[in-house]
Amino acid sequence: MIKLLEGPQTLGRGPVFWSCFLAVLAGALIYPLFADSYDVGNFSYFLIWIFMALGLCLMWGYGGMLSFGQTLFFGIAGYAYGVLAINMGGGTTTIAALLLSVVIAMIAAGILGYFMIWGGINGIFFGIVTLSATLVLAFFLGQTAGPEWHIGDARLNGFNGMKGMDPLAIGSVYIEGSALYYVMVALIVIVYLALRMLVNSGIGNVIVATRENPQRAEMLGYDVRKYQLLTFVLGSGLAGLSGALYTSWGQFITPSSIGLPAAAMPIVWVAFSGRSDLTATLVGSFLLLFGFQTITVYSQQAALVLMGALLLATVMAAPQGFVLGIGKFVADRLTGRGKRGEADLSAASTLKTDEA
Amino acid sequence: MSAEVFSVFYQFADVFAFLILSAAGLAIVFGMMGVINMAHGEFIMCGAYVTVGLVNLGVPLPIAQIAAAITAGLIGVVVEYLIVRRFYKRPLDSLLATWGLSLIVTQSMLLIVGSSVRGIGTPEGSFAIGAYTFSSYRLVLFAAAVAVLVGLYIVFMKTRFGVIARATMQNAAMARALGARTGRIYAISFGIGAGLAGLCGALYAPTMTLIPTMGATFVVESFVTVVIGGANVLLGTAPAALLLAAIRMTLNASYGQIIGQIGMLVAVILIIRVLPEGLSSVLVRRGR
Amino acid sequence: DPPLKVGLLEDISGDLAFMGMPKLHGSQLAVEEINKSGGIMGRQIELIHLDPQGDNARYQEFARRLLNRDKVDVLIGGITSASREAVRPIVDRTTTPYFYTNQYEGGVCDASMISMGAVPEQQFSTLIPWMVEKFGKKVYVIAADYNFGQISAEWNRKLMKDLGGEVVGEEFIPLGVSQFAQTIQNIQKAKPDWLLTINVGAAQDSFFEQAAAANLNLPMGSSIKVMLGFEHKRFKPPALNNMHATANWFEEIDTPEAEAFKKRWKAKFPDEMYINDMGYNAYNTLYMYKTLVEKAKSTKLEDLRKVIATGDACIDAPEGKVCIDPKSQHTSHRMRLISVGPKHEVKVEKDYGTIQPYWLGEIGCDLTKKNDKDQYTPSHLPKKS
Amino acid sequence: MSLVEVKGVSKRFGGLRAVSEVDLSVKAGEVHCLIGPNGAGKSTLFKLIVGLFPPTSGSILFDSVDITAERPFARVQRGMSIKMQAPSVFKELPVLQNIQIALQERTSGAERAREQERLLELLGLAQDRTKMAGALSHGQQQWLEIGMALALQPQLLLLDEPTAGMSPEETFKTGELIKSFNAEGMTVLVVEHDMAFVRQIAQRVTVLHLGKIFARGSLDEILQDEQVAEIYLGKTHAH
Amino acid sequence: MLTKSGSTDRILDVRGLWAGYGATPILQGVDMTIMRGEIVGVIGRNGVGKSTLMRCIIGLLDSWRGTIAFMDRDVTALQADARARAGFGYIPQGRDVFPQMTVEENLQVGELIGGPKGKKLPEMVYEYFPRLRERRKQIAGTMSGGEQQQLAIGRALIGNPALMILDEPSEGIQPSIVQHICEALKSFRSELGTTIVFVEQNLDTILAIAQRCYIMEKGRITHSLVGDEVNEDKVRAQLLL
Ligand SMILES: Nc1ncnc2c1ncn2[C@@H]1O[C@H](COP(=O)(O)OP(=O)(O)OP(=O)(O)O)[C@@H](O)[C@H]1O
Ligand SMILES: Nc1ncnc2c1ncn2[C@@H]1O[C@H](COP(=O)(O)OP(=O)(O)OP(=O)(O)O)[C@@H](O)[C@H]1O
Ligand SMILES: [Mg+2]
Ligand SMILES: [Mg+2]
Repeated sequence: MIKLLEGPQTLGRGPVFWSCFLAVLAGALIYPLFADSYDVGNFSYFLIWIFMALGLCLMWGYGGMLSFGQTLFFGIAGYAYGVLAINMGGGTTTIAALLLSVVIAMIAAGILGYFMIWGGINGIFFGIVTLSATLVLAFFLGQTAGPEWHIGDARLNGFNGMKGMDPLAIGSVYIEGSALYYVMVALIVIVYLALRMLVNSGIGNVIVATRENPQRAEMLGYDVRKYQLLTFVLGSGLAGLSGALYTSWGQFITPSSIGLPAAAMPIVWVAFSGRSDLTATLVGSFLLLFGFQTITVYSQQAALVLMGALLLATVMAAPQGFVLGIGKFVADRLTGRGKRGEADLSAASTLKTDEA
Repeated sequence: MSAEVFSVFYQFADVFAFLILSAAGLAIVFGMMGVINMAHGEFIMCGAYVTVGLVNLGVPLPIAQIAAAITAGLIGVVVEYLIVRRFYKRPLDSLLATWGLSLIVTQSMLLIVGSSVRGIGTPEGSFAIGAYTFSSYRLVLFAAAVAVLVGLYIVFMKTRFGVIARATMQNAAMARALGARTGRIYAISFGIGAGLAGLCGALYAPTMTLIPTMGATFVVESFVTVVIGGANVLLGTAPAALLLAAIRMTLNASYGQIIGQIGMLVAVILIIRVLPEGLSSVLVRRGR
Repeated sequence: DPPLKVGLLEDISGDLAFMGMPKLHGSQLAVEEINKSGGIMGRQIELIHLDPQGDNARYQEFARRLLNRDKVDVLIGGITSASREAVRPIVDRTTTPYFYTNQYEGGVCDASMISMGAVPEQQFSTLIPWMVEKFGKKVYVIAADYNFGQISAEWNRKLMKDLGGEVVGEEFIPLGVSQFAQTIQNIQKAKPDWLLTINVGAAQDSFFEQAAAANLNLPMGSSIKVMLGFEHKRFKPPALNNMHATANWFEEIDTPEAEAFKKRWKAKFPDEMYINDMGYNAYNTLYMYKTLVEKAKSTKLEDLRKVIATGDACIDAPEGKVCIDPKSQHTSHRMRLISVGPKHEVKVEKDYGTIQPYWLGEIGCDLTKKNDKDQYTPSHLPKKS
Repeated sequence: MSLVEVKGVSKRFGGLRAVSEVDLSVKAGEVHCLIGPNGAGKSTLFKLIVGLFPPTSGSILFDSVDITAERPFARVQRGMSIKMQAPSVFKELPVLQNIQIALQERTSGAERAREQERLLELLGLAQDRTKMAGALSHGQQQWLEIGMALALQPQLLLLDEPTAGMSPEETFKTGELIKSFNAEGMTVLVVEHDMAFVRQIAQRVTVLHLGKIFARGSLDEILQDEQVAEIYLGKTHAH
Repeated sequence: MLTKSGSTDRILDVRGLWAGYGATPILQGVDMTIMRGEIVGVIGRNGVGKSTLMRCIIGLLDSWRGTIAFMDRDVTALQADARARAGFGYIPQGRDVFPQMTVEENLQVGELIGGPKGKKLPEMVYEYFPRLRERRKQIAGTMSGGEQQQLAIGRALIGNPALMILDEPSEGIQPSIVQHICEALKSFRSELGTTIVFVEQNLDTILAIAQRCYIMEKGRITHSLVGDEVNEDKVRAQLLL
């Protein structure tokens, strides 16, 4: 099992990497001791989104499925958490609400995924179908302002959003501040390591094989549809986790968390970070969330221009993604070779890339 | 012809024109060249702003519109040269790059031109049939859409440039090895795509509110139309627009715009499920 | 003395920038004036503005940031109702007052929030009877398909029923839709006497141009057009011809106080296309805050609310005297009914004098007694206890 | 006993009948070669056997079970594997991982490690194991693909032009390899244009032409056939 | 090495060519001279760099060092398209037809770009490869392997190049058509004066048409056989070294 933490599918191997990992983790664990409580809360907030990014990385980077539907499942789970938390009445039941809402998102992903994958939808068509489904949900929720739209005691409340649910709690104690922070860090570590093990396992092998050439994978005796469905359900479930946590964090969710341009954001984070690696996605998404917030706070109207320029500069300078680009640069320096990166470039085509 | 019947045709033509005009540029840039152009809406916006700017300077509207399309096309060529040409092999990265570009452009427009520009009014007046009155300009839009379709077909199917351009987009290295100046072909094609987007903006400028983010209203529809059309955009885009226009128009008329919008997206999901390769895959098979 | 920190959340980028910009300007103008004249209780105001870019999640992030990190004394801002609702649960858990400065669909009964804009009983109960009387009993409604539009439509329905009128059609438009040929036809089919246009956002505003091009030619009424979106400035005449609205503020008001205010504004922001009611309300908000703090001799929400409870929380605004209603913490306004002519000239048709925001109080919201933290609509009334 | 039985199978593409009413049976344990002009329908027939296309009509039996409606992976799990005509390896994965993906269902742990070394050695790709498969030369990709097909240890091995682009010695080596697997009981069906190679391995030969079975028999019988020479072999091979 | 001088006869002159992918060198100092009107074969084991050499000559891969001269003009700095217009024709390994275009359009691409050419060329291609005429409207991507190979050859030929570079033209082609292609190549030379360099694994083909033959090993040309030396025993002997 432990061996699966490393493997061909994940960058970052060996004692150096794991020492860094432990150092960062230790840093994260002692951070609340000397940081402002606002900053601790803000960090937990960033971590909320990372699950969604990791899920997309799994689907897109590893599975080759570009899903525009992360916010669809984010929304489903987010609203589900709201409905459940309001109706089940707060307290410890919020934990059950969280788990159940993720399950609901996964079931929804299972249904949509079955519909798409068994129908042979792939490539950009996959993107457009997931996008359409996402927009349908957003439009639908947008017109539920009237009081007739309610589930139990929970009013959907249209564009203004659902509110009034309790945040995560144990008994009558809300999981907030540092407690929430530690829960988030623990969840991130678990999810990250579990995903590493998944992608380095035999299943991960088949997932990447399916990305590369589904027909060949099938010719090796794998029912690729099942693997694709598994990938889709897991990746979407992670988006669901983000959604439920988000609702619980802000006690509020609106359809605009689902529709455009929210739907494009996970794609931006993952593409920026380097979609082909979990670690890159983890680090990159965090940096980008942090960076965008900081830019927005300090640069007023120039914020969007700077954000755009940042993205543009990144893709132009580091084609494999910002973090992956830096990671590889460092790794090459450390090991004195650059096998993987180099071959990636040349494998793209047997003929020379056509640029000049 | 009864007013009701005419009205149905008119509404259909109106939605069709909207879909075709917003999708035409993207059909080339995304459908043929494979660049996921998130800045498509910004080229549309550019066409609209230039049109309004020129009209305010006293240029007659049709000339302003043509000039706007050309301007957008030229900007497209520059953008291709500076940014897009790095991404032909990496379509998914083109998404990020053009998204960044789109952020920069919309916000810069806001900073430079201001949050809103005064409209120029719709030309051509109106006509009445039965109890209904119609804007004549909408017929101009429809005619323009048809002209764009025919023009695209001729340029890419019948001209020397078109054949070479299609070859380049399918296998650039091989086309080079046969002597095609692929860099130039890419730049021109992207320019045509951007120019058509600009044309869309120019044509709709008199009928819309101009704000820097106005391009966004076109983007979903245009992507959906191009994708439904399938790999062969020259064959697929028109039937895709016809189909979607019919669905949207019917739903709009009977159940209102919300159902029209939701219904169109649901239809998209169902169409792709039935034809996972898009409409043109069926047409190509038939055609042979 | 340390400065008073005022946290401001206004969109100055994204889709709503054209509305958010005047709001920022109004706040900046007021802060400058107040600081020049000695501040609030001798303390200067430090304005901390963040731009949530029209994103509800950012509203939440930034509200927390301003409240918990910058520890502002008061929070102001928000454009859409959704952004206000995003901020409210966060403010509710603090002891900081929150001012919402827009006109809106009304109904929020929340002790932490003070509403400075006009609400339906001030706008619709004036406009709709007038339109019915002047143009006829049949109305067709086009409304944005979100809470503002739907609740406003609900108000219209209720009022039309009381007036014996008929709603011959209601069409809800998803945000971002910009094509209206079908809608125009639907309207012609329904043959209304007049239109209620509560469509929202730049895309939906295209309706006016397209309706004019199709020669629809119907009288129109609205609670948000002209004074808020200054469509009569943005569109070429006569697209807005025959539009009617009731407003507490519009740039064309020509009282001496208003003229003086406009002069100060234009001096500071000469490029402003139009001083809309949102920007104006934002300006008033700071003066109202100043009055409250000076009367309470404190910046605590609790103490400010004591002043409000006295019913004597008033300022002399450019529109006239306005006061905060103790029960609902909404503001009374001097309402005028305006119309737009073929050349887009604005004329005052009727001056209603001061109108109280009475509805919430009537249905049982009384913040001096209990804090509901809820939003009510005609079809969602407080539970009788 | 025939391992595969193709019964009256046809496949149309639009107006074109690529495979038409073909009956073919491959006996368990034989090396069977399928030859025929370009476009005769050989690859199409292969794809029908592994299930990449549904046949327009007819049925396909494997080990006496009708598999016509089965999905490709299920057929592979029954014990067949294929090397396609155009190399279709996992281009952006390292060579070693390509092999592992093929091996992992059948073997695990130390056995897999042993198997994988053996295969890499056999394919001459031991030095290239960390290279991306897409960075291999054309011939090396063919090898890799053959290796992946072999890794499954199928009962029936389908090879579509295995030696295309291989040098003469390598072609010969491939032939010996096929024979050795055949000796261990593997049934092999091969499409080839290289007659020397066919001679080296084939026990039976079937000629396909215009989607139909044109001739069958031993290679010598086929080479004698003047019509075959005319449609396919040309003059040098005609005796 | 061939020593015949007289620079006007020299159509291609490759000197000390180095090239590779990423940081890995593949070609390590290749020298090669082709005379006008020759048919020259290149043979070698899998992975020694034959295709790499051809890509480098046509300009799809940048050379690191060394020069390539075409008709006494240094073309090392020219891009592939410029070289093609100067008179190179290329048939890559793996065919690379334009998959979404019809057979006819594929041929048009070759025809439209190349230099001036005779009117009969398209007709000639159809005559050599009647299957292409039958399938004029078929989408090239759906053709069988051998059919695509014929199309790729036809597409290059139709541009009437002075120098044709073929990377394993007989791969996947039925024996009779291989013979046919050999005939065709010979007659291009005699009728159009085309010079031909081709990579081959199929000994019969080499023996049938090559006047000279280069043998490649690990990124270098190790042997060059001329005239009578191009026979089965010699080639096999060299290859097995
Ligand atoms: N998807 C398809 N659509 C249309 N026609 C097709 C398709 N696939 C194959 N064909 C046609 O069917 C015929 C048989 O093709 P197939 O690939 O089976 O030939 P083959 O015998 O393998 O030839 P080769 O020896 O050249 O590989 C060819 O004429 C080909 O053009
Ligand atoms: N795109 C590429 N990226 C990296 N290395 C490559 C690439 N293409 C080929 N190589 C390597 O270069 C070497 C030579 O390859 P090349 O394709 O030139 O061989 P070849 O002689 O043509 O072989 P074959 O007979 O198999 O076609 C091989 O070791 C191969 O692994
Ligand atoms: Mg074949
Ligand atoms: Mg090669």
